[in-house]
Amino acid sequence: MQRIGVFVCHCGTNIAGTVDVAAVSEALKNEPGVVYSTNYQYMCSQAGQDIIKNAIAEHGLTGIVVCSCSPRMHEATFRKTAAAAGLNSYMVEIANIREQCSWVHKDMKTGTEKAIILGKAAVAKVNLNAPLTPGESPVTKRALVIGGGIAGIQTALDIADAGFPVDIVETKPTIGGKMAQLDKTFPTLDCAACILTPKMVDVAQNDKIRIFSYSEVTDVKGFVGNFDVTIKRRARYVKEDVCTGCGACTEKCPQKKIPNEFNLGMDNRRAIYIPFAQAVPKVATIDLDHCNMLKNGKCGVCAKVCAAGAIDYNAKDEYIEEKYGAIVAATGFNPISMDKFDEFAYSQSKDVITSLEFERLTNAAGPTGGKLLRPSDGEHPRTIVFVQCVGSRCDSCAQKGKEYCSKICCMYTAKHAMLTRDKYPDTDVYVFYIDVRTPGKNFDEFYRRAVEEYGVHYIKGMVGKVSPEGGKLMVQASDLIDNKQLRIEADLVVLAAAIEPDRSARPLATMLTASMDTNDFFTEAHPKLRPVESPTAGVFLSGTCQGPKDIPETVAQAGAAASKVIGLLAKDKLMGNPCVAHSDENMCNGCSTCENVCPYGAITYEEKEFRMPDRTTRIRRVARVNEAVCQGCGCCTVACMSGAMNLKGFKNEQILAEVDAICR
Amino acid sequence: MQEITRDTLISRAKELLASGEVDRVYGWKRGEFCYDVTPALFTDAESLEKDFEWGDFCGANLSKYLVEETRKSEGKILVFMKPCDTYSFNQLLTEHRFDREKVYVIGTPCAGMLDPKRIRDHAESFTSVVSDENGVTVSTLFDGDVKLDRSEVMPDRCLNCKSKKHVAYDELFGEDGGTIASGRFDEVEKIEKMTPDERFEFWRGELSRCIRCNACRDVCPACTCEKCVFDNPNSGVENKAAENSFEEQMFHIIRAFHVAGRCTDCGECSRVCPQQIPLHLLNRKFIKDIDGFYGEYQAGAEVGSRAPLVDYTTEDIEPSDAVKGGDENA
Amino acid sequence: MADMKEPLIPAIGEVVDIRMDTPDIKTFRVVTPDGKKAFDHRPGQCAMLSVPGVGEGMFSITSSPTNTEYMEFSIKKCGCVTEWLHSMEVGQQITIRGPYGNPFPVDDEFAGKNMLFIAGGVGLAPLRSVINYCRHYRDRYGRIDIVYGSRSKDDLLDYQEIINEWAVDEDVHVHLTIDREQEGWDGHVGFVPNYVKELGFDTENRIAVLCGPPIMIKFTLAGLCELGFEKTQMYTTLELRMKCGIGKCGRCNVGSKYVCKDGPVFRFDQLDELPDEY
Amino acid sequence: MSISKEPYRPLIVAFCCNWCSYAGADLAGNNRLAYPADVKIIRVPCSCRVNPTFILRAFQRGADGVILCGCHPGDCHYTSGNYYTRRRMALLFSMLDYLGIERERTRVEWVSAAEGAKFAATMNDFCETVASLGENKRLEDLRCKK
Amino acid sequence: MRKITLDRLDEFFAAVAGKLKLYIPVDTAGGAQFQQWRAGAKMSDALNTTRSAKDFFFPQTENLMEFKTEGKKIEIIDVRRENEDFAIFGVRACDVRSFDVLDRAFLSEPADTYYQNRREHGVIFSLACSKPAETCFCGTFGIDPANPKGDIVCYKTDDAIYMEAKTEKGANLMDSVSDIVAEDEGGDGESAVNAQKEIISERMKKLPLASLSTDKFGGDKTAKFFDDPAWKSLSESCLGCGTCTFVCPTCQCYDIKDFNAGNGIKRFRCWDSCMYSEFTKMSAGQPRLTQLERFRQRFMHKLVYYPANNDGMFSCVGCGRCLSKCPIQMNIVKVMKNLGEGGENNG
Repeated sequence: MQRIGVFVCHCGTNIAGTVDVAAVSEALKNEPGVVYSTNYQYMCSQAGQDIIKNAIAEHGLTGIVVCSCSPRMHEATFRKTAAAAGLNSYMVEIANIREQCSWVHKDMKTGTEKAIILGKAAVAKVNLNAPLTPGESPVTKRALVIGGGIAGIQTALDIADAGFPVDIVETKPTIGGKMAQLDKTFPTLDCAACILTPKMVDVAQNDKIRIFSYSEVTDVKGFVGNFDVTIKRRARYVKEDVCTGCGACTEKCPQKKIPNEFNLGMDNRRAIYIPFAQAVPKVATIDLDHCNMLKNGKCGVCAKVCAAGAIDYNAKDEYIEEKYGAIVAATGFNPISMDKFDEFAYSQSKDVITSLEFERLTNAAGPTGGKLLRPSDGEHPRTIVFVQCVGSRCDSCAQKGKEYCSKICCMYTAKHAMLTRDKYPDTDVYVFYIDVRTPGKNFDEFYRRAVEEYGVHYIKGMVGKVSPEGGKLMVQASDLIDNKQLRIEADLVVLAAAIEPDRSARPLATMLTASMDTNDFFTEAHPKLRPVESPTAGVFLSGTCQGPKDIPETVAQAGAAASKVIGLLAKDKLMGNPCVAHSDENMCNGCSTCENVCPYGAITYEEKEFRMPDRTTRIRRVARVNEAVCQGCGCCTVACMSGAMNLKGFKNEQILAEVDAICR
Repeated sequence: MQEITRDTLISRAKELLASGEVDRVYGWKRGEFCYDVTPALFTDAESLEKDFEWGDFCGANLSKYLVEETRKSEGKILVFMKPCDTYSFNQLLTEHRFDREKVYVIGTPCAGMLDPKRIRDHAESFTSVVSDENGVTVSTLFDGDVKLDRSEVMPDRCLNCKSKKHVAYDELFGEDGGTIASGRFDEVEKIEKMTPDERFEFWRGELSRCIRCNACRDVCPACTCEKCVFDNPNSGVENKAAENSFEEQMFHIIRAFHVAGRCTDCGECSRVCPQQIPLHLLNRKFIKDIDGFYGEYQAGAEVGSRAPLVDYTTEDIEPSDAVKGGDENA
Repeated sequence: MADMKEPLIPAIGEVVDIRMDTPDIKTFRVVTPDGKKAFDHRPGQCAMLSVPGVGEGMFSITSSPTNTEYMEFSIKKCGCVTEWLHSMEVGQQITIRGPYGNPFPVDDEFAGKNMLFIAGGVGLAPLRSVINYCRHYRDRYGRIDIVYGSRSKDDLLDYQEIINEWAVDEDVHVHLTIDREQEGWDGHVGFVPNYVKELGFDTENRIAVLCGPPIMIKFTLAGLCELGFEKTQMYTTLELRMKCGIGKCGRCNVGSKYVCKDGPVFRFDQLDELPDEY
Repeated sequence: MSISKEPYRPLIVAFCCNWCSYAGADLAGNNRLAYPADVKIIRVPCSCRVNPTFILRAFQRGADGVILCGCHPGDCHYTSGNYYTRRRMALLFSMLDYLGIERERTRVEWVSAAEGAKFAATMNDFCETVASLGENKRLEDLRCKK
Repeated sequence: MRKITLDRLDEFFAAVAGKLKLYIPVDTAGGAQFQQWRAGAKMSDALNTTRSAKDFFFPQTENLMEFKTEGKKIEIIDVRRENEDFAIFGVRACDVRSFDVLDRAFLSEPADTYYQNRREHGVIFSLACSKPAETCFCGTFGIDPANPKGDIVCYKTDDAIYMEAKTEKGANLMDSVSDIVAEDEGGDGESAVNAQKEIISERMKKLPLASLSTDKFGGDKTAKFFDDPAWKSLSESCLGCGTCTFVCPTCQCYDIKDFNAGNGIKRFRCWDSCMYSEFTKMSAGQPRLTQLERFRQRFMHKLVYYPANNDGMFSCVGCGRCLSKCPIQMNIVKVMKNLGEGGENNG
């Protein structure tokens, strides 16, 4: 039997206002195992903790119950207190008599009664607690960043800066991500390439960073500190270490009519190509689907022109396995498909474009060399209509768009409108919006400049229909402020498409056993207090894979994720959660049911020899829990018919004792 | 087609023993009366000749014995199995309860077993039963012969046979059948259609007869736990003799839950219940719900299949919707 | 015998002293709530102790019947009841009923005999009451030899009592042994059966009482037989087989003999007649 | 004999997963959203930790209603735990219903850490439902009655 | 001798039930069971009840006492109360004999007062069997179903039940209802009963187990049968369930357990079964390790150990319940026939 001390906290009047704390400590005195019971104003204060420490020493306590605020608040505090007094931290249980009692019940009598019952349940549980020791596991001092956009780049640079090796896995032939496609950035209007490309070069030159471009993660095993990751390096048919990036091949390749992804299909590239001039790694890549040599063995021009001899038509996909201590997801976003938005005639007219396409049209490295020309006829557009919230903030049409706000559209549209008016003052610019959201440093000033200085027509209202008519686009819209219907004859319509997580995020989340929300954004461990960590230990979140963000926010989160990774990698050993599953092999049937429900693959089986009571031996298959992998959800304990599987810290006996105490 | 008789089985068993392919045979042994055959292990030709029995009363499902028996020695065991037994056999293999290599299965045809309890309803103190295609003739001690339809004296599980197909065997005697769209859920539906009060009364009446002899558990091929929770003082549900209605319910709910998704509906529980509680109606309720909620699933149909309770889809029915079915009848 | 009209309903006992004898054996002193001895008993008899909500357990009464103040129980931790008992503190109440089983025939067969007590481990517990009874009525018995062995010095039960009381008595000869060499131990080292043979007791007018783990009993018995002991001279107790104490629950029978009613004290020639299931 | 009869209050046991629903209950507390004191919460790591025996045991010991709260499907801290809970409880509750035991006495509710209001509303509603059913008679153990 | 015609049976039951609790066998979905008589209850025609009549004296579970604990203090609460008088109607000869068997176990010193209390308050109406079943072998143990023991012995003919009180308890009860069922003075009672006995005796001779004999068994046969090779094959397929012991009218193994109900601790006694693997498991060890040993214990007890301690009386009454209820159809008849026959394979 335990020797239990009970400590009831007043929490000022937070608890004592609705709960008779003295009555609670008195009532719990007679519970089995309780040898000491007291109450104090603030148990979490230094003086309160001293009361606990002294009582542990004085009364030889083997377990303590603190009746106080939520364990989510101070369980860790009191565990440390106990440990400081030489008591195992897991001999502490908290009865939540604040959040779940005094704050939700008004009446002193019921509040006190309930507090006593909650205290009894905690005492009943502690009576069955056993000291637990966290297991230790080593940490592989290398991080993996999945995604090579600005988020991944920043995270990798920061981690490498702290001296830890980092690998970046990027599916595209180059890192850079969406930011590399942008022209200017709001609200400062500095050139995206000018601020991004130096960072890309830093990455390339950093000897702590390896870039696996044109690659993807195909398998993740293991757990925090000890991930085993398989990376598929797609064959690019160009030897990365030999190619000088001179570009001769990309000029000679006879396959010229391949839509250029980097320019969103608005111009063409060759079958062998370098996405853009500042690509990192600056290495050519052969597009398997369009290369004549690879498809039917007839061509070989690139190999002939390559002075370095970098072309290798026989290259194969390679799989490499690497160990990591931490993984950062930085998979980024994409604009949503416009297929479902027929009312805007996106598929009918080349002159209806998305904002990202607009970005390329205005970019000096873009298909038009930075001149704003209509895709259909190459003419200067005289009237441009920007449509905001295309697919964002859709509540009724959830299956069509997204419920959330994509966050960045207001600002980049203001940027587009402003830049258009700046370069082409003869152009009329209309922006249709639901709300203009500009919370951010210098954001609202920026927007107002667009309206006030640059004369952009901001109209509150939605565009109902865009119809191509005789080379023009008829825009039907409503003006909600003037309460009238508008018809605008536009030359170019730009849709601010909602952004959504990259499609690679979902399968990746499954591999990482990291959770996602319904929109496929990664879930953070805590929305406020742990925004850059996934609930899965050792997995961190950087950039828009966690939710819509602009560049400064992305960079800030990337740095935050990096610091979390650094904090993890700086440790030599990790203390595990000792509340893990444990199988009693004497009762185990070896039936694999627990293995089937374990989300972490923490259960394996072994054939074990047992001595029978009649002195014969039998070999039986029994389950074994890898305590470093187990996260302690307890799913296996219910799946196990024989009851061999139990969860330390939340044993069947303990929960039943709590039930009994509550129902007594 | 060759007719399969007791002799067919014996001679094949003797061959397999003689060749050393197997070193023991699990079958049935005849007893005092025509109906009291006992599952038994045979190791030699002589005892097979003398005692081996195969007929209308060899209903016991032998698959469960293999768990212990295969552990006893390295040799291979010949076992005879009716179609329904093979489902249990596969389920046990799925759960790694024994080594397939240690068993030689001969599938035997089955026309449905006879139930001594049902025979007694028609013929007290009976001493012999002869069955043929025309029906069943029962001889009694004091009332002469009674002629009955086979369907009158078949147990429920055979009347509602779900399959005449052997899903596992090394050798098959007779021709294999197929699965049968039986009315096995009719009784369940009948209960579902009752009002909650009627359902409660019905089950109270049935379960209150339980004497906690554990026969249902001990015969159940899905209940092969090394240590049953009901025997384990630490499990929180241990109870030796049901003191009251709660414990009766507790035992049967938990037991049914533990075999949910694993129960092959072999019907042994109801066969052996000394109090004739229709225990299979609990298991069938789970089977029916599983089929309805998660798609049809037959435990034991395939080795290695994933049982419904160790599986999920993101679109599964909510618990609140799962029990709405009874609303209209309430 | 105490009031046996209600064989299943116990009395309340209060634990007034707890002594840690060895790492896994504690000795509990029990009296009634008003401070008296719960009931009289004879050497070798048992009592049923229970912790309500945990269960009942049968234990040898280790104190001598000649002690009229209280009863003592030396209990080894090996199950849920004993674990609970070990976690008790002084002042805790438990329940007690008894006495159960037949005592050693201390006033009949043993009278006037030279006594040889052989115990291993916690097996000394049932013999302690007999030994102290014989010491109390010293003149009724001849020479007393006590061979007692345990795993280590720390595992020797009642060590202080043995050294300070038994060993100083006249014509009481204590022979202690432990299984393995240990620092601070200059006594005999070796297993009990071998030690008994080494000591080589004469069989004349002697009664041997054995109690200990089955393996010790088996080899000691063989050893004594080699020394010339007859089975009719040797006794043991099967008290571990007792469950309900009154021979009704169906567990304690060995063949047709019920340990609760016909034992637990058996002479080895009586045991020979029983089937080998104990 | 005069007994001042207090109005009947049901006893409700709520199993809450540590990551969502227990936090949701805390949030209800932070926001001072009242619900009856009849509700007593037991913290479990995940709703999938709740064994049907816990639920039956609660009824045995005198609970009138048992509610399980977990993360919303898809949001489980342990990825898939609540999906298993959902299957287990769908089958268990259906079985209880089949045995004629009032299905309103058991419930599963998904409450996120952000849904303090939902937690309180759920508890208010559940208490009311159970209170209207009265004492649990069909799944009670008379020995445990006072 | 008293007589009640079957059309007035309800009246008779009502009269008895007016004096004390009356239990009669009625048909249920689980076969015939003893139930408290209520107006309209119809007596079962079945030969015997599924559960034996031992439940009345040795119920499956019974509360022995309760404890309240507070701090280190314990309070023992004796929850026994004097049993109400009750009567069981229609107990067959075999079950009546089982009470003798149980008496010797429970009433021997020190007597079990719980059992004793019930026994003293029960009145037994035994009923002669008219149509024994193929599984009956009470004759093997010297029981005559034509002449059952009991407080009041009853014979059922086509139209009436004849009753004769055999004990004082029985006579008192019958006297108290004599306005309903009068002495059958000068009636046909004697001859009707004799005719009935005649039929039963004839039928007994035809039973397939009529020749089963106890000759080779008895209290002195431990050595003869303990190591019999037949045990292995007999016990091989035993599931270790408790069916045989729970339907057996003479099995009396029990366990005493505590149940913490939250509002106090209840110590109860419940049936246990020597067939259960946990039965003899103790912290000190397990003397009956395998099912063979447990199986052997049960039958050795019935055929050897019990007679050894009870003047040769066997603790089987030949009711045949285990013959029809064992899940694997293993039973005492097979044991009796195969033991001592030499050779493992005769089992």
